Amino acid sequence: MNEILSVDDLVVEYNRDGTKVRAVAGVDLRLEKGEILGLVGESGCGKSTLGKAIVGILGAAEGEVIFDGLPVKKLTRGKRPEHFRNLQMVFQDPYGSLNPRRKIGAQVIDGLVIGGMHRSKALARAQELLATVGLPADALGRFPHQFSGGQRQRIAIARALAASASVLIADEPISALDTSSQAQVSNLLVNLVHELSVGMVFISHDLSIVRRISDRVAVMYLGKIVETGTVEQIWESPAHPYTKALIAAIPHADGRSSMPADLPGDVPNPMSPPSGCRFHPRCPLAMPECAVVEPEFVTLADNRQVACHLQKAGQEPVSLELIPRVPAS
Amino acid sequence: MILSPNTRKTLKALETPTEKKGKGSTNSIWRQPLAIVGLTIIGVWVFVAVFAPWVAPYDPYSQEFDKFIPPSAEHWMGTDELNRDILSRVIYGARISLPYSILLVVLSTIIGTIVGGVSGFFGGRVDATLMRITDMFFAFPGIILAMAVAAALGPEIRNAVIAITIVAWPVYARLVRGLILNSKSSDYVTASSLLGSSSIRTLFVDLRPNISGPVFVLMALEVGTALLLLSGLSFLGLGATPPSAEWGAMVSMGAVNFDRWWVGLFPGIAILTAVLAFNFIGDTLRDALDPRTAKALRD
Amino acid sequence: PATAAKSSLVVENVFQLTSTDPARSFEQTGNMINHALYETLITYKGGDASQPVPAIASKWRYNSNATSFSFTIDPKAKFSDGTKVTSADVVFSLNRLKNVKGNPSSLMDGLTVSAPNSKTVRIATEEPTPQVLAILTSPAAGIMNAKVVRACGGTDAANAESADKALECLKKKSAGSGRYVLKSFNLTTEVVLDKNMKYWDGVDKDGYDQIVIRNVPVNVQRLNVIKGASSIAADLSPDQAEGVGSKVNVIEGKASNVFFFYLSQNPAFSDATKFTSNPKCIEAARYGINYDKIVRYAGRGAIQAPGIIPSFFSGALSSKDAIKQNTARAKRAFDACGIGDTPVEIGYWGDGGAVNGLNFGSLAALVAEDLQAVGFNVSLNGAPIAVSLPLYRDNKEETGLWLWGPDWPDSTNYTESFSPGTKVGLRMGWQAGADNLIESLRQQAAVTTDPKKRAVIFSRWQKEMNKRSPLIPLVQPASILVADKSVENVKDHPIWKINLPEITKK
Amino acid sequence: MTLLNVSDLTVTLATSTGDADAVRNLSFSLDGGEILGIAGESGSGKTMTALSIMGLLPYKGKASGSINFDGKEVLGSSKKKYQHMRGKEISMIFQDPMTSLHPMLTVQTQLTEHMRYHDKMSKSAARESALKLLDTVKIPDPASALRAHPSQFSGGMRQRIAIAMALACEPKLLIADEPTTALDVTVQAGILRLLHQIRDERNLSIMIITHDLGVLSSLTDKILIMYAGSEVESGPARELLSNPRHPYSQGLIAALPGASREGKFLTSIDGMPPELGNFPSGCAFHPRCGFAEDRCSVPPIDATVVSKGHRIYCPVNPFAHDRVEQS
Amino acid sequence: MKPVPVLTPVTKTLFTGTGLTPFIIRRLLTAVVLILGITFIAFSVTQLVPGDPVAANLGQSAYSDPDIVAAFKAEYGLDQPVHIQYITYVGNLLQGNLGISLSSKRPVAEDLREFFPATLEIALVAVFVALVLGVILGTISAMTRDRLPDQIIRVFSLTGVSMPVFWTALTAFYIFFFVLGWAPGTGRLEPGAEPPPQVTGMYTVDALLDGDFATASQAVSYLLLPALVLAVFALGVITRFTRASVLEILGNDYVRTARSKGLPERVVIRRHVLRPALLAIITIAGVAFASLLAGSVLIENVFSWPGLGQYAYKSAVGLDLPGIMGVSMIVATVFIFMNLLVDVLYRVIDPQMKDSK
Ligand SMILES: Nc1ncnc2c1ncn2[C@@H]1O[C@H](COP(=O)(O)OP(=O)(O)OP(=O)(O)O)[C@@H](O)[C@H]1O
Ligand SMILES: Nc1ncnc2c1ncn2[C@@H]1O[C@H](COP(=O)(O)OP(=O)(O)OP(=O)(O)O)[C@@H](O)[C@H]1O
Ligand SMILES: [Mg+2]
Ligand SMILES: [Mg+2]
Repeated sequence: MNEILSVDDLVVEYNRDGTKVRAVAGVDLRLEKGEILGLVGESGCGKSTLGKAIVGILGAAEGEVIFDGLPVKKLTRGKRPEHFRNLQMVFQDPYGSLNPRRKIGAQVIDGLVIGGMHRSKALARAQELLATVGLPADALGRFPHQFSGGQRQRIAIARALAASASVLIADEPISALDTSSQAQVSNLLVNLVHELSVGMVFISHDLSIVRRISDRVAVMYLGKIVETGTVEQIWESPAHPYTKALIAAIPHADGRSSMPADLPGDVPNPMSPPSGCRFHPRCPLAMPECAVVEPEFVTLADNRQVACHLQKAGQEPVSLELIPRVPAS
Repeated sequence: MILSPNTRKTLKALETPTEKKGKGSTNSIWRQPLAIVGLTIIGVWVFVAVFAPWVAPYDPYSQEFDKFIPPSAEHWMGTDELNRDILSRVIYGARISLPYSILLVVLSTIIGTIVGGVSGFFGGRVDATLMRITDMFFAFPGIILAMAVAAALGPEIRNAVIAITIVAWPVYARLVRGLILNSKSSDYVTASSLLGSSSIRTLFVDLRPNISGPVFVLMALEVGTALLLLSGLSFLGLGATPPSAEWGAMVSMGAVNFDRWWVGLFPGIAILTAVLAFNFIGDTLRDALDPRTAKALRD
Repeated sequence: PATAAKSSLVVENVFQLTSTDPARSFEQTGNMINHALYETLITYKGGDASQPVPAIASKWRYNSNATSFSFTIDPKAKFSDGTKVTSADVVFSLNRLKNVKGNPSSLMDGLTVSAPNSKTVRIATEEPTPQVLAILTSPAAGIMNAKVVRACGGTDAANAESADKALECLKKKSAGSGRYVLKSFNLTTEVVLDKNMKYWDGVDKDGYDQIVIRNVPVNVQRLNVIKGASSIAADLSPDQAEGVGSKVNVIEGKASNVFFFYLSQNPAFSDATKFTSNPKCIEAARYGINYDKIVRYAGRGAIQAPGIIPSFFSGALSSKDAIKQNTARAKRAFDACGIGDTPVEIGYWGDGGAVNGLNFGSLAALVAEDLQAVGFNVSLNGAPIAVSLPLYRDNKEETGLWLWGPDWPDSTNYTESFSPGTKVGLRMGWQAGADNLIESLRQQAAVTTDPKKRAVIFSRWQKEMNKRSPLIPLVQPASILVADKSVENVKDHPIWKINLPEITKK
Repeated sequence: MTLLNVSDLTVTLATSTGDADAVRNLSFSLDGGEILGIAGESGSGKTMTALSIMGLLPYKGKASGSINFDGKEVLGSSKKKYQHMRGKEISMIFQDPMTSLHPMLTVQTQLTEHMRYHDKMSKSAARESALKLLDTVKIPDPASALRAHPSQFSGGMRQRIAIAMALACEPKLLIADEPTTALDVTVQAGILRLLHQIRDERNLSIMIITHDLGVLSSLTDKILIMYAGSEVESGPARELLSNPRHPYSQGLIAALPGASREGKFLTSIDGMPPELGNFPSGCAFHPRCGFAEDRCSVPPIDATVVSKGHRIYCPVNPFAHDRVEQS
Repeated sequence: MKPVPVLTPVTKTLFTGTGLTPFIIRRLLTAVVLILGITFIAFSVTQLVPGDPVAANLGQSAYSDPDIVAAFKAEYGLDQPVHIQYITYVGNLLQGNLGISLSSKRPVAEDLREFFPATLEIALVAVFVALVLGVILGTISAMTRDRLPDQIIRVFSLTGVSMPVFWTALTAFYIFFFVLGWAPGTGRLEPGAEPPPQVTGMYTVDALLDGDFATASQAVSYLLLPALVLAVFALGVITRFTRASVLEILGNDYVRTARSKGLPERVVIRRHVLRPALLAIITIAGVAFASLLAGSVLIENVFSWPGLGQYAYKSAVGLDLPGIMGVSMIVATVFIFMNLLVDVLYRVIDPQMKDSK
């Protein structure tokens, strides 16, 4: 079996002035080696929280994350167990993810030196890594501020690779970058996944990029996964109204000047999630029962999973185009 | 939040005056006129302190002249009530005021950094407890505690230093704690612990270089404050003991002799210039820091 | 608020004040004020401190061996509320002084007061006590209106120390027979006195309607009196009195304070004191000090103290008896002493305070320089009074620099305080039996009543002291008053500093 | 009718290494009721162009050339004139709705203060029109929204409030600097619709700045593409997007993830945009351009008109034939 | 044994809730803990002392009388073991009893009631003057960043904070009183003038309450010079802080928004910049105020100003433990409550505070 990471019924809570906020409210995910899983959803729906919980930056309130056969523990003050050094994360902000006061070299070899490698050997390896991510060798001796955002992101990736990552959680790794850098960095990531057979969770709010590079997609809404499936399934025939809305909102630069469709309303506050289906207040297809009963996360006939009352376990997905609109109560 | 990198840069540029776009290099700071003036003055004082025996025209303790000679060719700053040459005393005063102010700042920095470091590093209850204690000392009126301690232990500049240290360290503790908390949650520290470095390593490898800059600036700013406090205590008779040529004590001698204006004026100017110089430097350095840490320094 | 119509005398000094209760107050400012509020049985005139003159007592007598004194109260004498002064008031006041156990209570040591009749007061002592007259001039021995004080919760009973509650009340009003009555009292800012319009000996038209005594630092006193913002500045040093201009008078007197240096005789105390108790070390110090320099520092009007007794008291030495600096002799003695470079500390009152314009720190610096020149390895160890005074009192200083002001204006105050085994003697570690000659001179002085004989004994005592005691008198500074030209009859007095009740306006 | 005519605009900024031109010889125009999109990568000078029209250049920034608005030259106007023009005739909304509204002032204050200043409205009249505005931008419950502080709204709502503020004095031109970059796609769609609708209702001209060509596609009539402070290509939206002629525009469009569906790799332009102060001479894109020839580095680079209203600044013009083939 | 619930639900929300009242309650509780801690520090420090308060406060002869010494010690509890002394002190403190001063022999509370208002009066005036001038100068400085006015103001304000206040006091007094004759002299009122009936203890206020304008104006003329000397320091601090705050706020997007709406610059500054800046400035003013209370130690003697500073000095030098504790506590309390007040203000004025961490 190729499965390297599995997330089971994971719940992550924040403490906000003494009350608990469930930012991730029961999530199941699987990731295989060499696979890119795209995780999409609107801002505030818990993508980063999930990503951080997977690598252990945040602790799980319930459920667990199994990486390569062992449950991931929350980071403590002590050294992280060797085993989990292969589980790494790339952050969104290229300006915050490198220490402004340390040379690139020192930061890249961290993973090697901590792993016990000798410094000089580590430096040599770091040069290779930098070459892998397409940076000149003399970058080792420079400071982060001498690099552009895209270059920094490459450095951050090199740093993760130094720890011989087998799973990368990439939290919006390209959203802070320029159009041309975006393409460069995303190509680099795709390349690494293929060549090193790394598993990657690619978190993004941009469905179109996710569609391009992922193998499978998980759509998240307010702390829950509402749909997962292959890119084609999700893109061609979304089974959840939220997925459909996300796709419809993407503008196309094809000069056809068709307006993207908006999804009115905002992601609700996770402190008081709506009853029943969390999406129902914004769902154009909501039915009365949606406000009461929480839909189960079921596997459809085409092997995709979805949590919507319109879809029934084991059956072919119902095309949302065909559903008549029922006003929500 | 998604900001395009350049807008980010632009915002930063707008946020902060142009003077420090020198890409983090401290070189540009020394092009600031205030800093140059400050450095020059400090340089002069340090020189004077180090070479006092050669610079000073007379022995600062020698009581061989006349009483209260006004400034003249032989005695540029006149003489005091014990017939001593004031210029020589002002010069030798630099040997007391400067080193002790710096000592005070260094001591406070050490204590404050340890407390703030432990507090920020361990967080939770340790943090809460240490910060409460820090608050107590912070709220404590420094000069009053210093007076009590100095009165109790006997006025001696060493005791004054101890006394003021007791109330001066909380500033550093707060700053260091804030900086640690700030960077502790930063992505690069998280990344580092994901790579397997323990927090202790993180503290020394990742956090230390980010803390030392602002702490250094604070130290520069606090040397002036320390000098003022120390000379204030000496002015009250609770700092340096006679016959040492401490500036504050000399001002208090001058205070008794208002019409012999030179007795108090020159030591007063000595204090003013030294403090001013440190403030010039500290202020420029602070402006040169990036705005977030500069804010941490101000609060 | 406006006090325009009233004539007002503004006296500025640095407050040494705890209250205006005579039985409890023994500090200079308190003495000055109480002298105006409370009359004593007898007193001195002007700046004199040797010839008692009548006050409440119009006549007095005493026996030849000075053990029994009797005073006749002036029949005219009345308190400010109009009641007559009786011998009962006197007995009450003096017993209260004794029993309240305030700072001045030791004045009454060995004295028994009685009132054979309403006009006569008798004071008996067990041993001859010629200084009784001097003691009775002390403002602490001010006569209080017993009725008023009792109404305030005061008592003269043996348990007065805890039973007497008159302190607060006496901060609000006075209960004396003086030329002034208390108007308002503030411990830190000012005390205001009003003219006693019913003064029994006739109200002086030229006296001021009001006296304001303010607490003002010395340097500001100087500016104020020059500017005419005050009438009298009490604490200026001779240096500060220089160049005050023509709008003011400078009244110069001799301070009753004598500054001295001593070396502790208690060899048990520490390494250094082992040597300081060596006579050779004392000699080295005595002849090593440059007295002229110190006198110069003390400024115009100051003199070297040839002995510990100030110049205006009986038996005071003259300047030719004074020790002269002799560096060679000092160095020889130093070598003989063997102290080498054992560090010695000089203790003193060191928080910047000054008396008669002399700063202890500066004085100590002067002495230290001379001692260093001789070879001593001295360091200065001044401290605020709270720290330094107990060290001095408990004989824990190796050497010390202090001053002595008389408790009562009589030379016996010195023989009784500085001889071996006495108060200051012990502070210097000078135990009883340490010097038989000096101790016997002390005893003779105590019982001798003849003024001439007394003077001889006092001067002899001092000369012996200068030879063998650990005490080195340094300087008797000048005491300066700077007063506005419009103020007349101002005199500097060794006990109460300013003769407030006698001052008049032009 | 031309509302805004910018010609030869150059913006000079003070940087640590001396003055540098962030915008260079830029010319474009905008008709009444037209929507112009300006696109380009970071640092290409889009924002500086907008700010120079508003007279709000950063500290020590200078603009030269000519900006003609509604028949009047505005560049070099007095402070007063700019003040009267800003908010009243030209208004602007900014990228980040989280920071561009004042956190401590109520929505009402922020929405009405310039109405009261420019139009000398009474408090109640201003309030009335504020209510209407909030309704226009589809804020639910405008009355209570007026009393609220910005922090009580989500990003999308805040951007709508910002648009309402911009519309308050019925300006002729609205400059929107990356109005949706900080927002979710779902919210972005709503804002784009709103802008479109406002234009139609009010015959307002809009200048929208973005680096997302997708945004422009649905909304704009005309597009201007900038690189390193200069125009590289401009033309009617539909034509430019379907038929980009400058190698840079080509690259930008090809780099969009939605552009081709083949494979996981995106087409990318090699290299990085140049830093301000280090712009290559001639066509600034030439070091990254696959078609570059020697003459590309020699200024001046002249405009080539490829069709009506569509011009490029490329001496090589490598796609000249594509157009013929495609049409 | 059944666990006793420590907090009932209602009080629980009072302590842990997010509203203003629970916040204030929590902060007040912390303040109490802080103040107790401060007494402990003061107490410990004064216990380290080799000096002897008895000696400092008894006369020569009384000191040599063991009975008197014992009685004195008993009266002030100095014969008790140290920890008992402290517990007694705290016990009394909780009843509002600060003990009896060794030097003035009065209840410390009474002493403070007399001395504190005098210092409060000059400190308040000083902070007010510094605040008004500092905000104006700081704003000008920020607006003219790096140009001449800015440079001048910066040097000026740095000089202000660099001046040894005791020296400034001496010099100012000499010049304004002695040379120029503008200042009336030392003290709070003319010699012998009767102070107004005590209400607040601040003469100006009390005189006004009493309707006595002559005394009020006299009081003002006397307090002006010491207050201005104190203000010099605070002015420097506030000016520099204002400059930095205004600069920082000027860089905010919302200021650009305000300008883009065509508001006149003064409205932008007043409404959009100064308002948020003021919050930060008030914080600093609060802290500066507390430090002025302590700083007055250095100048009160020069002006014969019968305030907390002189009292503090006397207590310290006299090792008057209750006095030192009293002064420390009152200054610390002011400091803590200034901070509390500022935090509450923040919450009230700035609804965003909670959202932006
Ligand atoms: N440290 C925190 N404390 C409390 N709540 C938090 C914290 N971090 C995030 N949240 C809340 O948890 C929820 C999920 O946040 P998260 O950052 O995981 O969302 P996201 O999907 O990554 O959003 P974005 O696209 O903006 O990055 C949000 O409601 C957020 O407000
Ligand atoms: N205040 C300033 N001082 C100096 N240089 C500045 C300043 N503001 C912006 N710049 C520089 O000017 C150039 C143009 O900036 P501008 O903000 O116009 O770019 P942009 O196209 O809007 O980019 P983005 O897409 O990131 O918003 C950039 O290189 C930027 O770094
Ligand atoms: Mg996120
Ligand atoms: Mg921009």
